[in-house]
Amino acid sequence: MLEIRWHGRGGQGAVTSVELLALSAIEEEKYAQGFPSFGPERRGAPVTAFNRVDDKQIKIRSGIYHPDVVVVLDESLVGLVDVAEGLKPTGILLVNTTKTLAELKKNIRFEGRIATCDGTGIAWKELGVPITNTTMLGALVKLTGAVKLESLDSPLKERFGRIAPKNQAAAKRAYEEVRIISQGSK
Amino acid sequence: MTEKKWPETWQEVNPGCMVFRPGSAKEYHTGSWRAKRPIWDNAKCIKCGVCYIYCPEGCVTENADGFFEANLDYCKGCGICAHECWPVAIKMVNEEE
Amino acid sequence: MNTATKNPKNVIENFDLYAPKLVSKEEFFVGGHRACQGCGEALAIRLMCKALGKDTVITNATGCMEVISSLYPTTAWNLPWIHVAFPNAAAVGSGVEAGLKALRRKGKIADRRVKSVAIGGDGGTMDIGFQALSGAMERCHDMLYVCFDNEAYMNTGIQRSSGTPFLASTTTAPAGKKIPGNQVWKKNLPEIMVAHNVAYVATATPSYPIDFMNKVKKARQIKGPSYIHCFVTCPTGWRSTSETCIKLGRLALETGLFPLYEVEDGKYRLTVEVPEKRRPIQDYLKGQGRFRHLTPDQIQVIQERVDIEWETLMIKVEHSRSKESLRARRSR
Amino acid sequence: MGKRVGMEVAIASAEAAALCRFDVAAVYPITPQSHVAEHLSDIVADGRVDASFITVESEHSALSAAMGSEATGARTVTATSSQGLLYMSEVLPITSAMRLPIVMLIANRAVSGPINIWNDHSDIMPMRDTGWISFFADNGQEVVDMTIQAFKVGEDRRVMLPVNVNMDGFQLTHMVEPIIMPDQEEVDHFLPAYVPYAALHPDNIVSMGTLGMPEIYAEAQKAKDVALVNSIKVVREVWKEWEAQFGRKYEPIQTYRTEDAEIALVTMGSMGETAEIAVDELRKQGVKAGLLKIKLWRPFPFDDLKKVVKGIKVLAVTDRACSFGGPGGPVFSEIRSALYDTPKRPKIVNYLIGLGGRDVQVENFMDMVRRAAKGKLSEPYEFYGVRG
Repeated sequence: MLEIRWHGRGGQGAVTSVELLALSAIEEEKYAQGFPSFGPERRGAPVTAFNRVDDKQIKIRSGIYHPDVVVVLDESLVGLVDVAEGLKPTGILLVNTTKTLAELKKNIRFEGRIATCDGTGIAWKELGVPITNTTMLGALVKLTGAVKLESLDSPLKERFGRIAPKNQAAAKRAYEEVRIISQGSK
Repeated sequence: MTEKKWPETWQEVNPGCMVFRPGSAKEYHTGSWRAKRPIWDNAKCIKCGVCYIYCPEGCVTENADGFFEANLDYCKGCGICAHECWPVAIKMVNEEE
Repeated sequence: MNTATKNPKNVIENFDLYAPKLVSKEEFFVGGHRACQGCGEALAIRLMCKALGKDTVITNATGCMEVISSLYPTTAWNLPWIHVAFPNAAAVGSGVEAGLKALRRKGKIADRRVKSVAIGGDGGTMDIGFQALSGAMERCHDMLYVCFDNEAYMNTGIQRSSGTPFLASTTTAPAGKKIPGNQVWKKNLPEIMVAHNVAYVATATPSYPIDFMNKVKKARQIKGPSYIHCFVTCPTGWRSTSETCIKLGRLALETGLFPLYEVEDGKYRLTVEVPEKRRPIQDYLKGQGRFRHLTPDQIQVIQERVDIEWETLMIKVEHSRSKESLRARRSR
Repeated sequence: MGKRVGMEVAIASAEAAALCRFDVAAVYPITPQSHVAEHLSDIVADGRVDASFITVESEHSALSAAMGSEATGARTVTATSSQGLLYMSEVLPITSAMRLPIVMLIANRAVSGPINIWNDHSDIMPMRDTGWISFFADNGQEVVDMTIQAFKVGEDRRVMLPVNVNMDGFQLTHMVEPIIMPDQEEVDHFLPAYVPYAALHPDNIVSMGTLGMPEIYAEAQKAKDVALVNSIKVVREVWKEWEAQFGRKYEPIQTYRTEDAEIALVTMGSMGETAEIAVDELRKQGVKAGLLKIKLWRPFPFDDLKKVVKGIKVLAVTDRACSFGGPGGPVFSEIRSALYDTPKRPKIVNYLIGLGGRDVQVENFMDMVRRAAKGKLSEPYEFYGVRG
């Protein structure tokens, strides 16, 4: 079972990301959960959201404390919150940033694999707005193989209608551009 | 819908205590509440019906001759009809009279 | 003697002499109910039902009328009737309307209009049911709400409500040695309903039965929310004699305390003329035990308030009239 | 045979109500029920169901309006949570007493104070004696299935009672997960059109909500209780029919690995599946653990309970609400009372867990079982994991 934690700010669409990923997985006849952290945070506040994806039925309904993957939608959160908290040593930390490993390492205590993607840059170019949730979904899919890239299509269409192609393009571009910048010490 | 007037057992209580006999309050005669009863002097009556319209029990009815009378099964003896009758055709008298 | 007899001329103008005879003889609220002798509210309900006719569903708030009319296994109602609780007649009535509308639209019931009418006392309307009433009126259901205002919680034993008049003695605002009865002025609910932009708002009393029934009929026709505030005598609570039930309502009008008017699309109109020279409020107060403790000074305070309220209403009526004539002139 | 979709459970519950072709919805929004309210209104606004949506001004009015519409014979749905359910509390027992089969979707949430929007069962528990049938769902699939079943059970002439479907707030309502949504034709086949016992209409005059004098009131209460107690037969029947048509089995108490169990957890609601994992883990360690999941809370399935506890030596009952100053949590006191007469009753301990959204993990359930097996708790009931 793959467990994912998303970090974003209220209004950036972290909840939409988890929903889209869950729907894509379910479309592939997999089992999945997508759920927000049920806090009182409003627009702008740091928020988290979660996914579970598995080939078997998922029974567990408690929180996710040791994710396999952490996705950070907003680089300003790095250093502000402990984005790597509980992340499995074998896991991946995916950050929307153009920063170098050295720069990131100043604020992140994680010895495992780290990947980056210029989600904001891609979102500006493809969507015209700095909303990175669908973009980073593409990067996540590449790194984890949680679902096939094409499986995002129908949930994106359902969700975004007319502007779905732009979101698909953004996801695809992130899928192609995401880079693992550190293989970690293990 | 058939139903027993008075439910002897819990089984006979209608679901939800619904009542399917509209106007069945008529079974209860409020006439016994009365201390005085209205008497019409039809010689003075102008058949206007003010007694009919003002009766809280709806027990004043028009007879075949167009005069009015109270159904004493329901008349509580409030005296409104006598009080409101313009030509003073109605008088309240003690029940025992 | 009743006041009508004293001023036959004035009354005849407002009360067509033989009109009562023409009123439908069908009773939808029948005798055998357990209301007090001379109950103004029971009378008002009887008249209201006559005006509504058979295609009506009544929702009744908890209160005297529900208690006295529905002792299982009997009912005084010849109309479909539902009672749920004290504060929610307007909400239940709005559900009745929504249900009937949906079922009619879907062809599940006969294709004809059945009016949802919710009723409650002053407590069930102006106090505990106020929120539900506001909601139902604001949502623009096709329903009529009639408040039967006898100015206190009579069902539970004459406790003060927001409909209780200034200085009236009630069991929770008694005329004590230090505090002479209810200390605040009565809430003006019809005005609050006007502020809801309700299509039709009217005041009424069974003392003017034809006026009341005409208003009910008018409200019934309106395809939307309407509100009637019906002022009813409670001989028990007011400590007045049973036979003066009608007279007190008439005096309330003749003193200008409770004028009968209607507000259609925001326009005010008096429906029953008030004598040029209004009677002094004392005439209304004196027959009622709840005001027996009042001093002349206190009566004067009430008189001044009645005068102000009357003048305020007259300004609205005048304003509506001039608006009308302005509109008429413009359209010409 | 239905379609497997990914859907948020709150939305799925509204979709299930739509499959039942409700005539009227009267709903007031409250966290975490709000997605149910919103989606019901979406369905009506899009014309997917020909219905009226009443945007009531409070929960009290939500249930009141629902009663009004149900009384006209309109199939009516409402939904609420927490404070909203408590605000409805005046109307709840009247709904059942007047035998109006409204279906209510409840997103279970803690009751103030302190104010808390997260999940537990402190909203429904104080309402347990109001005469409603109460279903508890473990997952989104059960929420959907139970919503449809609720109309059929409630509207059955042998029942005529309102039904509430309890889904844990957030844990279920805000969860996107796979659900098999039945087709419209399947639901139409399963659920007949609503033919009310009586309806407010001038063509057939009825008085509803009459006054019950002391000579009537007790008989009326007895009649209501018997109706609720007997409804379990209809619940079983409807669940059998459901299984036959949809292949998903429902029982008042669902057991998990209890055949040879010596110690069993008892859960109600969404924590049941997490507890299953704990049972599996304990089994791997040689502990003969099992699990009872209560799906039907009212009428309480006494016979089922007696049957399934046979051979079990210890019951670790979890409660999601506190009965302050009482003998323990409501589920616990119910179970203990139910088994009082049985000759070989298990030892029963009580943990109050997951209060106000406190997370309960697999390891916690394992710990509860281990400690219950060892012997007495320090208190008659334990606020599990509470600091201090």
